[in-house]
Amino acid sequence: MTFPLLTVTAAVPAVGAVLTAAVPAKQRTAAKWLALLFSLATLALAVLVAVRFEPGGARYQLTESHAWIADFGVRYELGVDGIGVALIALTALLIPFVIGAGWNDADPLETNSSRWRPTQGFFALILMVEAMVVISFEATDVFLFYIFFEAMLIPMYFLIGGFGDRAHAGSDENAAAQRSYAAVKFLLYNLVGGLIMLAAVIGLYVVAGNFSLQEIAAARAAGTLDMATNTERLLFLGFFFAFAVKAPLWPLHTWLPNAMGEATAPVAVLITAVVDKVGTFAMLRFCLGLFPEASKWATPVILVLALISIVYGALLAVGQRDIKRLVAYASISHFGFIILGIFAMTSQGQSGATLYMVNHGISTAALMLVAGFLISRRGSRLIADYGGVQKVAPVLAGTFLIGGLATLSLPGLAPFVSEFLVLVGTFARYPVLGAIATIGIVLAALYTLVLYQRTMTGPVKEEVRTLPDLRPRELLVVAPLIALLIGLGVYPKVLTDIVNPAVQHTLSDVKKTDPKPEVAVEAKNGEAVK
Amino acid sequence: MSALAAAATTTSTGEAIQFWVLAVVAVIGALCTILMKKAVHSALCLAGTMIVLAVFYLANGAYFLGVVQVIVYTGAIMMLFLFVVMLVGVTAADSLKETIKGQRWLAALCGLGFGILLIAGLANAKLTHFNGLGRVNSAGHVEGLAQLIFTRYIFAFEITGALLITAAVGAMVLTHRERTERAATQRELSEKRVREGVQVPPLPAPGVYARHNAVDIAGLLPDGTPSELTVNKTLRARGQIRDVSTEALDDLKALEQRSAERLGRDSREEASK
Amino acid sequence: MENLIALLVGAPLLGAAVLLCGGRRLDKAGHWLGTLLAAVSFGIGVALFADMLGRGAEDRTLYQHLFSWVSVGSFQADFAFRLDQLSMTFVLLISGVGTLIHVYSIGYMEHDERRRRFFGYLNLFVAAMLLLVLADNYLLLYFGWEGVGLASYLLIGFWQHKPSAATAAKKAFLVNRVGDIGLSIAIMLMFTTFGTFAFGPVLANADKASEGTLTAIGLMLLLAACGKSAQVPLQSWLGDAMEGPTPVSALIHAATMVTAGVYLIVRSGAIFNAAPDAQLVVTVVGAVTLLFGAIVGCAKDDIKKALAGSTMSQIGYMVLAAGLGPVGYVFAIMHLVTHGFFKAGLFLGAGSVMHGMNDEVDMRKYGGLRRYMPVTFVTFGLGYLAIIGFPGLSGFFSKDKIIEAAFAKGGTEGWILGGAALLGAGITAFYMTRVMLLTFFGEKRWQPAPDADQVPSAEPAAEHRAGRMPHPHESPKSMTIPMIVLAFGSVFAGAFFGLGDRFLNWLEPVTGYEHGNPPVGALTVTLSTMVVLAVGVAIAWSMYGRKPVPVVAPRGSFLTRAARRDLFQDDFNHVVLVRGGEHLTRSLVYVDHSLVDGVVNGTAASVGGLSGRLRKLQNGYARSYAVSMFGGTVVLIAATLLMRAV
Amino acid sequence: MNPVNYLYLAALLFTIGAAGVLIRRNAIVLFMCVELMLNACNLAFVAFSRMHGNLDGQIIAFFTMVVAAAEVVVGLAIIVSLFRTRHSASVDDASLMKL
Repeated sequence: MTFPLLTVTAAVPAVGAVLTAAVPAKQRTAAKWLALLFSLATLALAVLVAVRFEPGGARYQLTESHAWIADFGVRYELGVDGIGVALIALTALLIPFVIGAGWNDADPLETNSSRWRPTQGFFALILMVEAMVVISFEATDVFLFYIFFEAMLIPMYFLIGGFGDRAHAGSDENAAAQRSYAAVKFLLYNLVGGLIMLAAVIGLYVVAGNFSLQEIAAARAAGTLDMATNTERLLFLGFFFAFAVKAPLWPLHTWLPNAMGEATAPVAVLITAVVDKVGTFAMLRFCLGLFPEASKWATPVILVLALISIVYGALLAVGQRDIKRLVAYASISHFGFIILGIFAMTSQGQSGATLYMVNHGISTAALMLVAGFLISRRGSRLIADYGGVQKVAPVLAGTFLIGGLATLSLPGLAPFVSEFLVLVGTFARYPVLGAIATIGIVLAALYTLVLYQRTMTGPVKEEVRTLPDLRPRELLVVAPLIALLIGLGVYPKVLTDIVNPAVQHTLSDVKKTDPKPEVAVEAKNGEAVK
Repeated sequence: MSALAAAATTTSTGEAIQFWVLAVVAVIGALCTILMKKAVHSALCLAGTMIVLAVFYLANGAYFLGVVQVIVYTGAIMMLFLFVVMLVGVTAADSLKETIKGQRWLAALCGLGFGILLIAGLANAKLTHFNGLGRVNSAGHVEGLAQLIFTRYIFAFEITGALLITAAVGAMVLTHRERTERAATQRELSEKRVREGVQVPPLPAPGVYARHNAVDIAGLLPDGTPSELTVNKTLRARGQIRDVSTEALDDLKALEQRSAERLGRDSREEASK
Repeated sequence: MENLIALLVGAPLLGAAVLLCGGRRLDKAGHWLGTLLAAVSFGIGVALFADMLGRGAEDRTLYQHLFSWVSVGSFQADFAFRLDQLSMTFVLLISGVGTLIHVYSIGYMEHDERRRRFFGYLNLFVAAMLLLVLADNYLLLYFGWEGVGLASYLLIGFWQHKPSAATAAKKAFLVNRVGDIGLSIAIMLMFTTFGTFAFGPVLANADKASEGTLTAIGLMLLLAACGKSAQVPLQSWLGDAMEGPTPVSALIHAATMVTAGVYLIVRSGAIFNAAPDAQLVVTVVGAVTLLFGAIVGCAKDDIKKALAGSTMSQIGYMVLAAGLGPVGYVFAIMHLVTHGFFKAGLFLGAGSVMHGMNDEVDMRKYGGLRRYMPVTFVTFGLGYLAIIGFPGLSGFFSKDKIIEAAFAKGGTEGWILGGAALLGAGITAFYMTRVMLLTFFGEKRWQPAPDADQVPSAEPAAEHRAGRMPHPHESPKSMTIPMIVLAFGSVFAGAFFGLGDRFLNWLEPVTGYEHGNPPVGALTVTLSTMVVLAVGVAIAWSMYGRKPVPVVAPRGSFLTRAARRDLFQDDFNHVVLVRGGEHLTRSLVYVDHSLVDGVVNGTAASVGGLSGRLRKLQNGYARSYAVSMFGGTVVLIAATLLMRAV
Repeated sequence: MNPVNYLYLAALLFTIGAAGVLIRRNAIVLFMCVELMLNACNLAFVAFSRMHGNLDGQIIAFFTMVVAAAEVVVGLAIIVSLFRTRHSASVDDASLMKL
């Protein structure tokens, strides 16, 4: 039997979570280091997965399959394609930074409180989320995926509701109320989505007789499994609804600004950079893979919704007064791009969307974590409370600017490549939609630069005058993210090489090919001319 | 016994008379159980009903159960009830005033509906054919029971045994209070009293007002109000304190009235002064 | 040899990385390092140029392929450079003028505590600009395009503590982003049309695509060019961009970056050649902008803003020329290069004047400076003569050709465009003479420096000089030497390029050339230009040279007031875009909160209300629960019986 | 007389017991009512035994008695300890389940 690499990759953070939770109350620092150690171990395993994965090989690799609930055809089936590898790498990569950034966020305010162990809980929950996200990216059994897709909500709920941002404008009580409102809203939205999906999962079992993604997709392709058109559409909608809530797509987005605003910055990163990616990932893997015809049927509506998300999210970001909510709305706009790319059904669009998931994760993490450092210094999330930070904390301002520039997709930084691919992929099939989506790039510049201008430039505000610059720990968290943004912006090939074959498989699922250019050109580039 | 064995749809006249008489007694007993104000009376009424039921068991051929009903149920369990009633207060009369809004109406409605439905169900069930116990009791009634208990129901029997033991232990655990520290000596107690300074001398005696010298009557303070301290803690907890303070105050007022009359003064004048 | 191309970009990029990440310990030597690396880039450029001259006209184009950048399906973007005569011209201009301005900045920024960072940004700009002109495909060009945008953003907002600077930087970036929409859509159109967006295949096959598609691509490229080159209707950012330090205005907002739009149009000549409608729009935009910029330049009292208006106008000339097709491409680039010299020189001169005048920018508070700043006066004066097209100097050769080519367009269009260009030449002469007279001639109108916090665009050193009268003095050597070098360029570049068609022969293999025949004869055009020029100078002299100039600007005519306000362009933007946008976002925030969220919250509230009522059943009394259980039993039994009965 | 009358009697007693549970507040009386219900069931079982002609009904009734005994023991112990801590035998006082 081969080494179950995927299982181990998911299990290591889970074990880490248990061990971290078990650390005695007084040994907070030990818990932090333990959590960091386990997240780094997961990263090492994720790298191993990426190395062992052969881009040109079979669609799903490193597969594991064991009977689980035999009566219902549920199997413990794992396997990764290029998209999964990229997202597992992203997850494993970001968690150490999340832990590093949240190093002191969950320390109890009274140092002598011995019974209550928030620090241990915080890091254990983060690792728990990581384990569940990783296994969601690995599962090729619909039921297995569903379980972890839903179970993720529990640790997330506690992370949002239990460990709020200490920088809150109002009183402590008000903050607690806001926080629990945000946590409940997050839970309810996602639970409703999940319940509808559960119905669809059961429906799928009734129709197909098992839960195996590969078997069903193969049967669909071979024509041995016929679904009535309406059945397929209903099932598709059931799945899509859950993913659209998670992603989130307009108009199911309102939970995200609350959740990201009230959670601590590292948890906000966890939500938008990691957990939400499960939604868009699942659209690619499950919606398109299981219901190709219905996906094509729903494409126009979804594309329009994605377009609305892009413009609407960006416009709302412009109107925000709270830094974290601004980033949340910006994320909604970006998720619009991702969904647009997925449903454009071109190789550029889908590769771009996959890259976008990874790049958005990194860029939002950079921006949000720096914003978090800033907020924790001043104790306020309101943009109006800042001004002239650049003068007192140039390094912080510089990293914030780079995070912002990544958010507005400046060429040379990673998100540009993905955003442009999405736009090109959309434009190739739907020129009008692609052209409208470019409005998003202007609006992105608007909200990012307005944010930067109001917080970082101008005369130094009195309360800002004493803010310290980034500390070594914080710089250590941000610097690698920025290096990654630049690295992936200049050399995205490391990702595209892995992702492209998987996207080709997905496109063949829905039986779509790229549109052909109007004019056939022989010479491909300058070298040929020479 | 042969009469029982032969009985298919009807019973003997004797049994019929016995049924109608005792059934009335049983129902009255049951009603009294739920309607009596004092728990002791309820318990006694219930015991009565149970004895009636024992007779019915016997009439139905369940001799063993009938005897067990009398000895175990009526004898042991009802005695347990009485003990507990005495422990928590014989006279603790239960106020029959309902406190939950609509509870009594709902209870009556549900009870009525339930009864009607049950009886209607029975009436619909067409239970007319009675086989009687003649055949199964042929090898002896108790032996027959024993054979079933120790064969088919052996596991249930064993488990009920375990249940009984658990119940016995459980009751002990629930009611037993372990003494975890050494009992304080009298010296320590008196020292503690002095240290705390709440009540240094012995507690005042009850019923200091001469007319009511009884342990359940609170002694009156000079202003005529009763002092809680004078009554035993347990009685206080049970609410079995008789309050004579209002009487005493009335008496006081009457006394003053009379003395005022005697002295020919207006009591109001006195008061205004 | 082609392996050196990457070093052209690499050297300043390395400088930027080292200076920006290096931290305080580089404060002492940072400016030297930045200047050195810019000079290295220039040196490599010269070496490549020499090598290129050594080869025949056909195989002068060099390629360097570094690695595949983005590769998804048929979407292939390589990190590849192309060095031909056109990019060579730009490389020399950028690295040459860039190096000079680095040198100038050593002196100009001496007192700024963040000088190291300034040089880092300058290096970043040079690297990005070189990437822009060296790219072998449109996507890589886009990379450089946005890179210079970023550098421009950082440099305009260099004095970030001034809200006006921060706002100007943001505005510049945003307006450019609007232009970027054009560039991205153009690239997408190329991809869907040709399946590629590398220069070679696209330009070679341009005529195979339908004219409609090509017109669309052309218009989108024009939109991009409008953004970057400050052409109408996206010109509004350039005036505000003068908030940046003066060397930045000279390098980025006069000599190099703003001309990127012209480069883009000339580079995409094959596309425009096949799309006459797009070309016509280009010429119209150019003509409108050249008049617009000139008019605005006439009314501004801020010396840098007057020069900014002039820049806009001169780029208008270039765009006009580029829109004329092969007739004008070469002249567009030629004017671009000569403009690079004299406009950079003029800006550096303006910087030198400000340096000596307590950073005062209002020309009405200058006057009579020629005796106090002789070097500045001479170099500025030569630049002035060059820009108005004084015969024999640079501007004369390049601008004259453009006017000629405009007339040569033929028909009514030719007359209109040519007339506009001619009129523009006259206005140019007027406003530049005005600048000259206000600054260097007349009586002294110096004012004590206002308090630092009231200075509208004060540079940091102003804090030390508040309240004192200015003591004009010549600037240090590090500043005057670049000015002298640029003055040389202003004087001789035109003649060098123009005589014997040197420049034409050099660029023709890349851009193509057709000789245009103006309807009136070249000499007539030249002579009429001279006349118009003389008229412009005369009017300016009569207004500002003969009589004293008021320190406070008179109210002026409606046209003057309109020109001072950039012909109400900003007001329009403010009312329509900014206000409208604010209302839109505010109402959307409201909609999101009350409508989108409201539907969900309403559902939640009604469920909550219902459960609040149901909750009263849970009163905590065991007997109450017992009743419900009993009631439930009754219902169950009833149901069972009913079912059996049925 | 038809022996089915025993069943009617059992139903009646059961209903009376159930109503008692619902309206009485004294925990001891409440327990007595539960006993009444159990006894009513026993009566029904015995009657069924006679009806079917086998002893299983009686055995079930026997088990019921045993379980009832155990229940009473534990229940009364709970009442006693409750009374000790709360000084009341009313079930309404133990309403901590309310929010």
